[in-house]
Amino acid sequence: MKKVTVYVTLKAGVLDPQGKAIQESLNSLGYQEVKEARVGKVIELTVDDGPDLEARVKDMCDKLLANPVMEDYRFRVEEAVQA
Amino acid sequence: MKKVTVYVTLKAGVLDPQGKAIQESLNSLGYQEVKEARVGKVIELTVDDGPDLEARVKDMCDKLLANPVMEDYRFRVEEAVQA
Amino acid sequence: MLQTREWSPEQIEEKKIYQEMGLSDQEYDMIKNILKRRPNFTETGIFSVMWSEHCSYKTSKPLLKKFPTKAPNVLQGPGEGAGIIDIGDNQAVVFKVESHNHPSAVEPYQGAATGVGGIIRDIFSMGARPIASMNSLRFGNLNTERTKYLFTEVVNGIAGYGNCVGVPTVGGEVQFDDSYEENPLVNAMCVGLINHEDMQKGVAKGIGNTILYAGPPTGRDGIHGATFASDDLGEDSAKDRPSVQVGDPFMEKLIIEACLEVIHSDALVGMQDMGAAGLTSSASEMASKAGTGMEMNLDLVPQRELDMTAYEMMLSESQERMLLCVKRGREQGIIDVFEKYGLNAVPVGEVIEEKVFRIKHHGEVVADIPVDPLADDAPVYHMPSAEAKYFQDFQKMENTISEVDDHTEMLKTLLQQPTIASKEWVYDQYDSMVQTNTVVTPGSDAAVIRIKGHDKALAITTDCNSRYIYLDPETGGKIAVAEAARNIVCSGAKPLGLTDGLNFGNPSNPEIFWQMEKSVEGMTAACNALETPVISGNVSLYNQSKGKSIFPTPVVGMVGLHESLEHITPSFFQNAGDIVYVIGEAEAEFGGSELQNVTLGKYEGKAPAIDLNIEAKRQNQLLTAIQSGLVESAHDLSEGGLAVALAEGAFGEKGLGAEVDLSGNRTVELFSETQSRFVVTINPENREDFEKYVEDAKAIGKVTGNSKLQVRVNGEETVNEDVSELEKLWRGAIPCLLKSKA
Amino acid sequence: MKFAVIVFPGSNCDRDMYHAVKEVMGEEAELVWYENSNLENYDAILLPGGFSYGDYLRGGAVAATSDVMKQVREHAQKGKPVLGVCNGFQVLTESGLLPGALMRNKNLSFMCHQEYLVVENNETLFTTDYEKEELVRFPIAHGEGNYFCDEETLKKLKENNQIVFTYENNPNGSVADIAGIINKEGNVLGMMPHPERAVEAIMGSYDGVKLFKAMIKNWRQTYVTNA
Ligand SMILES: Nc1ncnc2c1ncn2[C@@H]1O[C@H](COP(=O)(O)OP(=O)(O)O)[C@@H](O)[C@H]1O
Ligand SMILES: [Mg+2]
Repeated sequence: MKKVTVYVTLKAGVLDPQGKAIQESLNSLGYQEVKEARVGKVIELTVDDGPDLEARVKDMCDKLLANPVMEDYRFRVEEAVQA
Repeated sequence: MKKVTVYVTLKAGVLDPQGKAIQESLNSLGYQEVKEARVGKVIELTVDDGPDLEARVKDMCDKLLANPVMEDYRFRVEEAVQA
Repeated sequence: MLQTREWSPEQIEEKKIYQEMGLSDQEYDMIKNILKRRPNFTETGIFSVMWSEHCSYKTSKPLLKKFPTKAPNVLQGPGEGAGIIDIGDNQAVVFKVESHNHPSAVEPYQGAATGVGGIIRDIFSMGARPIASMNSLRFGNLNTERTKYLFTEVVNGIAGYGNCVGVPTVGGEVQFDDSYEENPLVNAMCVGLINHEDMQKGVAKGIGNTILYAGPPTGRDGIHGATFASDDLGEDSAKDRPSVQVGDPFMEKLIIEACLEVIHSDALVGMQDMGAAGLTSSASEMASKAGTGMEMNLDLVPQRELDMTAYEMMLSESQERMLLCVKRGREQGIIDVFEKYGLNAVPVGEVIEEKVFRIKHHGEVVADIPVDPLADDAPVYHMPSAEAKYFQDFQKMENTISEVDDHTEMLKTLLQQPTIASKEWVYDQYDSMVQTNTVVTPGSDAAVIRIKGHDKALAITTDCNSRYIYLDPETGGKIAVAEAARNIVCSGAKPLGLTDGLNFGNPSNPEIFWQMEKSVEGMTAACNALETPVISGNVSLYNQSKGKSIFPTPVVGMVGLHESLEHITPSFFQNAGDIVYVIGEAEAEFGGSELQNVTLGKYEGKAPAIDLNIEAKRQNQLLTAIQSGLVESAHDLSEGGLAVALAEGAFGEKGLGAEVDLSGNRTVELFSETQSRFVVTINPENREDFEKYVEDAKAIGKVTGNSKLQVRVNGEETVNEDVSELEKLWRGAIPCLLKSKA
Repeated sequence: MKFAVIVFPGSNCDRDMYHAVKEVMGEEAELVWYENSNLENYDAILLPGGFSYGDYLRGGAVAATSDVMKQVREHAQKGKPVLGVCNGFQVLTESGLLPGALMRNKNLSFMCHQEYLVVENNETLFTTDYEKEELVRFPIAHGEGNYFCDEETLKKLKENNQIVFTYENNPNGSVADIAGIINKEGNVLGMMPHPERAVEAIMGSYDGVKLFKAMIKNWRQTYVTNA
């Protein structure tokens, strides 16, 4: 069993209205030090190990988990901790 | 300048319909090895450095970025890379 | 990616860089003539977007001239952000349709969302409060993962944007056909309500007045969007992707409120949204309409990204931005209103006497272009037109009747065709009720929006059966307008006028141009016969991929007026015991019908015929009957014919059914798509009066309380099924197709 | 009775709420912009639906941190009525005035249609005009209406009779079919369905009238008749 953590973030230059709203809200709560906020997704997969795991995860990202038009992704594979 | 990455995930035990939908889609695309998927948020903050940075980020999470009823969070602070 | 490296004027000419931007050799020469020199990179970009089909209508203009656009109640015809029609009590209705096809093919969620945002801006920039949205969608058949993805994401995008801005999405249409597989159509319509004195124009009048930029900063979003929308969707469209615009409905909501507050200030001279071609088109059009010039300093334009060039800023299609012309010295009052909503409004230029569009950046003049040639004198092309070969073949075909063994089974099959099936899966995702005016929510012939404080309401619909238009563009064009009017009339309203979204293939193909020409002629004839002027519209060409053109799809968005709330008429049966009438006789007309598609798997032959005089007569008579309080329910016959119309009449919360006797050919009686027909239910008490008003009405049976649909033809039982069973199939079809694996 | 309808940036049912209390119920009402407001002179506070701050991050999360919510809290502490509908309910849970949280609908889609609700508690100042277990029809229109709380909180909600409305056919996955809950003190009600959209027959339902009527009647009894 592996745990795969996929990080999906907006490409540079793509408008992130959500991030902007969060930044402004943090500023108005008194956290003036926050200059920018950008929001992405983390997707944690629990996956049966197998050959080509990395290549298959890459495929999953390209096909489903990230939107290539607007998003970049990266991922990390580790041993799944038994619950 | 620091880059703070905040990870907000659903508490264990809280149902994650979005994660479930992703798992099912991956399975039906042929990725049978995926046994579970859970979706969370990554919030990347660009922050002016200052004393108590960590404490202040923790405050931000408690006050706004995560909802303690259903979410957990953790964060990481690093040097911001100059663009 | 388009080169954003700045070529010199000489290089632009030598290397024909202008071609990459979509300008022809001849157009480039015209530009040199206008400027009396070579255009620089920024200027070439400005011309290329302004002269794109999307902004200039260079190939469709000669056709658009044919539409009737005037009537005593038309306060604003084509030419502004949206058209306006008087509805009495010092009020008027404002509406327009806009396409967002190509952006939606590339990024369906954002493409559809920004389409909704754009058309809403067109409405409130006229000074009107947006009160309802509609959407007209076309996709391939729901049997590929890609099509399901496009469909799902487009609907999500419309919902995501429309729900957040608080404009109810009250209806629309979705049809599925192979020809749209790679090139879905996403047309959005918005309707606004205005008091006469609040009408705004997009003009930059008054020499020395200030030009204010309002809204979020400019980024590199959608650069060359307008040119892109005017080009074939090729294999390599994917690489245009980083230019995708992202919508921020929250921002739009704030802009709406700020703009609707600002219109009450006498400091405001004119206002226009930055739509296609952003700053370039809004600024040059505002100057052109006012007969003035404009000077703008790009250093003052709020910017989201670093080191943006003049070219990028002028062509950016960042969303939710407005351009205002404000009296000099009165800026602060306007700026304060925007600030209340947390929005930026900054002076970026002024109105000048010299009729030029002059742009400065970093202290240099980076563009200096005469206004009128840019905005109004775009080249106009009279494209060659040729009657399509397929049409000639179809016209030679005889009308035939498909073999149907089991008419109940066929009815079930038809009810599950995605084009006929319930669209609840779509509209349940739209907030159709916000603003608490939606008296008739999605699912009926037309949506009905009451007007608070008055005994009146508006009916709204979008329609276009592109199969008929493909078979016979002229007849199909007539039908599209007539069908929209039928829907308005069934709801109890008088049609006021329409907006059109002309979606076609590549106009340089003479057969495609012929389709455009003929459908516009057909629509024009129907507009004249039904007295519905065209007050606004949009053109989207080059809708094709891999060389295959879409079915010609001139979407009609029509608005009607209920002169009293009492006239609002449901499309569902109301009471057991009411008499069921059908208006008009069925002929053996199956060209382009749903039955033809089911039995043959293609569309061919002649489109159903339409006689506009009969159409007008029936509509007028039915409306009079409704206004006289004689009608319990009314529904027009469309795809699937009488059988489908009867079934749909029985769907509803009342648990009713119908028992009907017909005579003639069973298949024709049940499934023919002969035009100008209606199913109407009448309280038996009103029988005589109704028959006096509506000449062509024939009683065929009655509404029953037993929730069964029973049809006898020539005395023989032909359909007998529980309404709940039919309804289950009809409701379940689209969710089921979406779930099933391709 | 004087109502304040709080308008946050992005509220979009504010005018509907105003229309319901002012034009349909005939009471005094004002739209109150969230900034620089003073709520002291209002008898009841209405938090309308919509997408405050775009519902970015989580529905109601940003609005919950605004200054005006401090005043809403004070108002509530005085025992005066507060009603949060849809986004207003989200603001109430996010600000801790009501327990639990509203998550994305189970099917992940926004949904808008009429739903039947069961009146579980007709003893609150908002519901005395309903029968217990009366079936009422209100529109819903939300993407994040899936009420969530932990077991312990649910137990307390039940013990204190804080569950006011439940769905007859749970559309969104809410715990225990919850459509609306009240605070322990009984003066802060949050609900996802829209009573303000159900106050005129022409709009398809007027079951919401009783809710506003009860608020008005109960307020008069406490503050006018007994004063
Ligand atoms: N097919 C059409 N029929 C009638 N009017 C049209 C049509 N297409 C465009 N127009 C009118 O031309 C004007 C310019 O349209 P358009 O460029 O789409 O507006 P915008 O600049 O707001 O995007 C509008 O008034 C529009 O109503
Ligand atoms: Mg416009």
